[in-house]
Amino acid sequence: MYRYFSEIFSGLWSLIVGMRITLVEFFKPNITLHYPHQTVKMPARYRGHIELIADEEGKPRCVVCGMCEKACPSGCITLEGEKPEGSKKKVLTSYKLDFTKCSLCGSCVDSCNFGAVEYSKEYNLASTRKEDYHFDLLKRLEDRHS
Amino acid sequence: MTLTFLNIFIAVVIAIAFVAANAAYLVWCERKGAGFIQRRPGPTENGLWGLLQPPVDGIKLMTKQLMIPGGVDKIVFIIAPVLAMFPTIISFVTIPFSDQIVAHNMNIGLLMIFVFGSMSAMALLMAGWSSRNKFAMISSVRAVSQAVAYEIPMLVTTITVVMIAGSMDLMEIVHKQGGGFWHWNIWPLQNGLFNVLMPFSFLIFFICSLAETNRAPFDLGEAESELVAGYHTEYSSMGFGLFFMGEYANIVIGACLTTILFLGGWDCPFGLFPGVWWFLLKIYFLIFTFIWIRWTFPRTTIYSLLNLSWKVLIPISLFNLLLTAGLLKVF
Amino acid sequence: MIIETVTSQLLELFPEYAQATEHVVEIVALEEQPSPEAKKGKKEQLVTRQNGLKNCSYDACGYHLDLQLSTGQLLAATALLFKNGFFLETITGVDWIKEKQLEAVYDFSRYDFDLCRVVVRTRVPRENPAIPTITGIYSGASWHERETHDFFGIKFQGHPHLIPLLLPEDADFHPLLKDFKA
Amino acid sequence: MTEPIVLQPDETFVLNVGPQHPATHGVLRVKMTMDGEYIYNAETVIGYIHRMHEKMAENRTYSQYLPNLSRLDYLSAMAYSHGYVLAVEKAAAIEVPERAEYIRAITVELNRISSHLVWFGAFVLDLGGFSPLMYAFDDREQILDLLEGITGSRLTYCYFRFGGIYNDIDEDFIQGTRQFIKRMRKALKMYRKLVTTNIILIKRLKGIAPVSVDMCQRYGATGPVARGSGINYDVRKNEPYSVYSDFDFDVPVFTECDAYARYNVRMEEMEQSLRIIEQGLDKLPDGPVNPEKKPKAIKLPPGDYYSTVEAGRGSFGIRIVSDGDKNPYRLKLRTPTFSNMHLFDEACRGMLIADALAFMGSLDLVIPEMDR
Repeated sequence: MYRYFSEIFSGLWSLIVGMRITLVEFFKPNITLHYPHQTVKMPARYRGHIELIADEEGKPRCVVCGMCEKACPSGCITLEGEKPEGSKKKVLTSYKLDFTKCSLCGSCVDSCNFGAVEYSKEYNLASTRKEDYHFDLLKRLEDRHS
Repeated sequence: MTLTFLNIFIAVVIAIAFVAANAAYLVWCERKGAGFIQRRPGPTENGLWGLLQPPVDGIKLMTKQLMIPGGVDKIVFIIAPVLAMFPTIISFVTIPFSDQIVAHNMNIGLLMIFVFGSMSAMALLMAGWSSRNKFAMISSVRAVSQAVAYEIPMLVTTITVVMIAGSMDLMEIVHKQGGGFWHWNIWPLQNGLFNVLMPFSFLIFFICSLAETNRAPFDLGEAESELVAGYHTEYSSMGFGLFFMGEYANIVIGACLTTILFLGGWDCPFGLFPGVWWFLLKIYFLIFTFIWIRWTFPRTTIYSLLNLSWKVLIPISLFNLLLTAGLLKVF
Repeated sequence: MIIETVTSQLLELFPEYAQATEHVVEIVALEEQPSPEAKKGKKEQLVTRQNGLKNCSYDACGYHLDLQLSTGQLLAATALLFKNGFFLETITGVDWIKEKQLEAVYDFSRYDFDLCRVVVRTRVPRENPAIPTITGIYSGASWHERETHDFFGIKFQGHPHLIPLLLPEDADFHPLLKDFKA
Repeated sequence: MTEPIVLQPDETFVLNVGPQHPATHGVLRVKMTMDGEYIYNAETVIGYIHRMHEKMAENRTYSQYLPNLSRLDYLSAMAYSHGYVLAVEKAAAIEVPERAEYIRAITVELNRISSHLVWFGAFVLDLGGFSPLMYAFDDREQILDLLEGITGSRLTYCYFRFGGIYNDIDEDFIQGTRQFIKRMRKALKMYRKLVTTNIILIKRLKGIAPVSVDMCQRYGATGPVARGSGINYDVRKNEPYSVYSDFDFDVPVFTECDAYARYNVRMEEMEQSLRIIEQGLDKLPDGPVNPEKKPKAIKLPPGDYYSTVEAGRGSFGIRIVSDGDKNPYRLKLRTPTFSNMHLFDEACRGMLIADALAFMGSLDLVIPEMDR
């Protein structure tokens, strides 16, 4: 008999305690961010898709060693370069990133010994077309510097 | 005679409007309440504070295709949502909002509400049965056993109140509680009876109305994580909309009844500003409590629900009935 | 120590060595790990290991006992491990295509602090890979065996429900075989 | 409490829970043969998001396989990467700087808390309580922000490298973590009041879904499922790896064997993880986080290696069979949920469907990890 009533009362008390907590929460300010109207600032180390880094002249720092291409687990990087007449260094002619396959692991940046690629801070990437994610990074670099 | 019919007709139209507006805006309240409890703003995009959300939702529901899945029992399938909505609207006819505002007062008003209230369980059963969906089926069986289990303590507590008032007329019950805060049925002091169990009676009635309206924590019928959407899994468009409105209309009825039976109806606590607003204030406070409870507790299971009903609520309410009868005899 | 008990009990499975245990138990020490054979090339690897019990260095390879046995001895060994309170970590397979063999690997471990990890392996020919099921002893082997059947096509004889688990229901290919081409 | 009932095998119907069902948290299907609301028999069908991670391993180099590990269990990705890098480091005998190991332990424990928070919210949501999910996600958001600050991603971290980590932690992270510990302690108190002691939850979970020690042994259940059955088994204690032997923490063990015990184990575990993080921050040594000579192309000596770590859901084992090539010859991932979920079929017999789904929630399933 005693257990019966004590269970009822302790049960009721636990319910009241719970309700008090949610009532307190009710009057606390909101913690959510109104996404399209407000946005978060990406942290400095945010890993977006990669982007080529330019040197002082606006040319890509890339020396076409192909380490990133080899390191990429998903094979989303294809790059080409050619040796112009009379030059010792190769020059980058195309750097394509297939972002549909990229898993943002960062192996390419890790593997680059010349500091030629970095992460972009872009995250508002949405499209209904697959082709929008075949990035031509060289072109993007030129666009930024023109 | 014709005047009475006209009266009732107008009352029903007003009741439908009241129910529809309430149902629509209670959804908004629910979402806002849930939002604030969870520290987010709830609907905000449509209109000021998202106030246009309910009409927008209504239009969306109405423009959707009414799907009738193959293999269902068509007649029952179509009748069920209507049956979920219709009795609740009828019940509003006899609910007194204040001394003057009542569509048609009856001396058996309470009985009528209970009769129509039981019909909603039938609607759920019909919906679940006709849907040809195992989840819906389980859900409707649950809903019925729950409704039966909770009807009993609810009726027993109601009888207690009826005995105190000596009438089944809702007006009369409110009048008996007139005279201020301490005269309401919820307090042990009312009518010179020192019945200490009355607050518990109120609690029992409140719990039962939660269970009757299939609200959390007793929303076993539409236990989302178990039975997907329960009895209205197969319903789309306004079929679903009617169930939804019926649920909220039931909540309003439950709150109205609790107010009338225990919180003194439109009676103002300390003689301040008497009027219909006291009634509305009380029912909306109760509705807020419904929402508050829903967003606080997890769901019970069918056996703990039945255990609660048969082992706790029914014995206590029966004991209170006996005690009240004894006290009435003594005083 | 559980390692000694289990070792002595497991050795009873090999009656021919019962007297001379030192034939079977080799100690693979940590510094020996990158063994000279490994550097010589893969030819050396083809020498198939004899059935028997190997004491391994936990620090180097992550388990204490490495038992290779014939399919006939599997049930006895498993029952023995079950009796000693081991639980089944996982079952997997390895395709030794050069040796034309499939290997089923069973990992056992213990819940208590008397640490002992036992690896049981058994090899079957690639053409007709059949191994008795251990679901009678470890019920939890059921899914692991189904998975191994999916990936390697090893038939677990006596398994109550040997249908594809992770692959589609109608899968008739075994993707982890080395000669599998998608 | 359910009383034992006699089920009628000839009056049953089949209820198909999943692959799309709110309680399965992903694509898991359970074919339940029901007698009324009681389960007569259940058969779990998995493999809907099977991606053949093990075959991928055979076609990639060791370091190319790193990102895959965080796609197994997206909720505690750190622990799985940790298991993999430890396995490779052990086999290739790569020395790891102490600071890196401490940072690994701290991030793994942070990730464990975030994983348990998701479980907590989702579990209470399974039981019908919605708000705790939101509170839990609020706390989890702090962890994700912290981890995003150092790793650059929010969920599928690829933070660990062979021999070290991707990037050293900064002062912001240390301060933020200390603040988070304070906040989380408060939050855990709130959860205890709001949920743990709630009579409805207790009634719902106590005595439900017993998993006996014997059943654990037969199915190889590990992690909180085993610890809820009174088995004191935690890889961090039983086979201390990384720097876990430096930390002073308890392994919560409950002997009730029911869903409430499993619930309590995870709630306690969050507190213990906070203790570990606190100690880790206090003891954090200075120094480099990567070895002087970064290992580039990793080749393991031929052989067979096994390594285990305690992931969010139990012991995660990884077996690497190497033939000396730059790709693994065979790589087996032993995932805890695979074994834990397997006992569902046997344990749920005779249970009510509501209890069975509560049971499923208490197993803390992450389907991609089970299907791999």
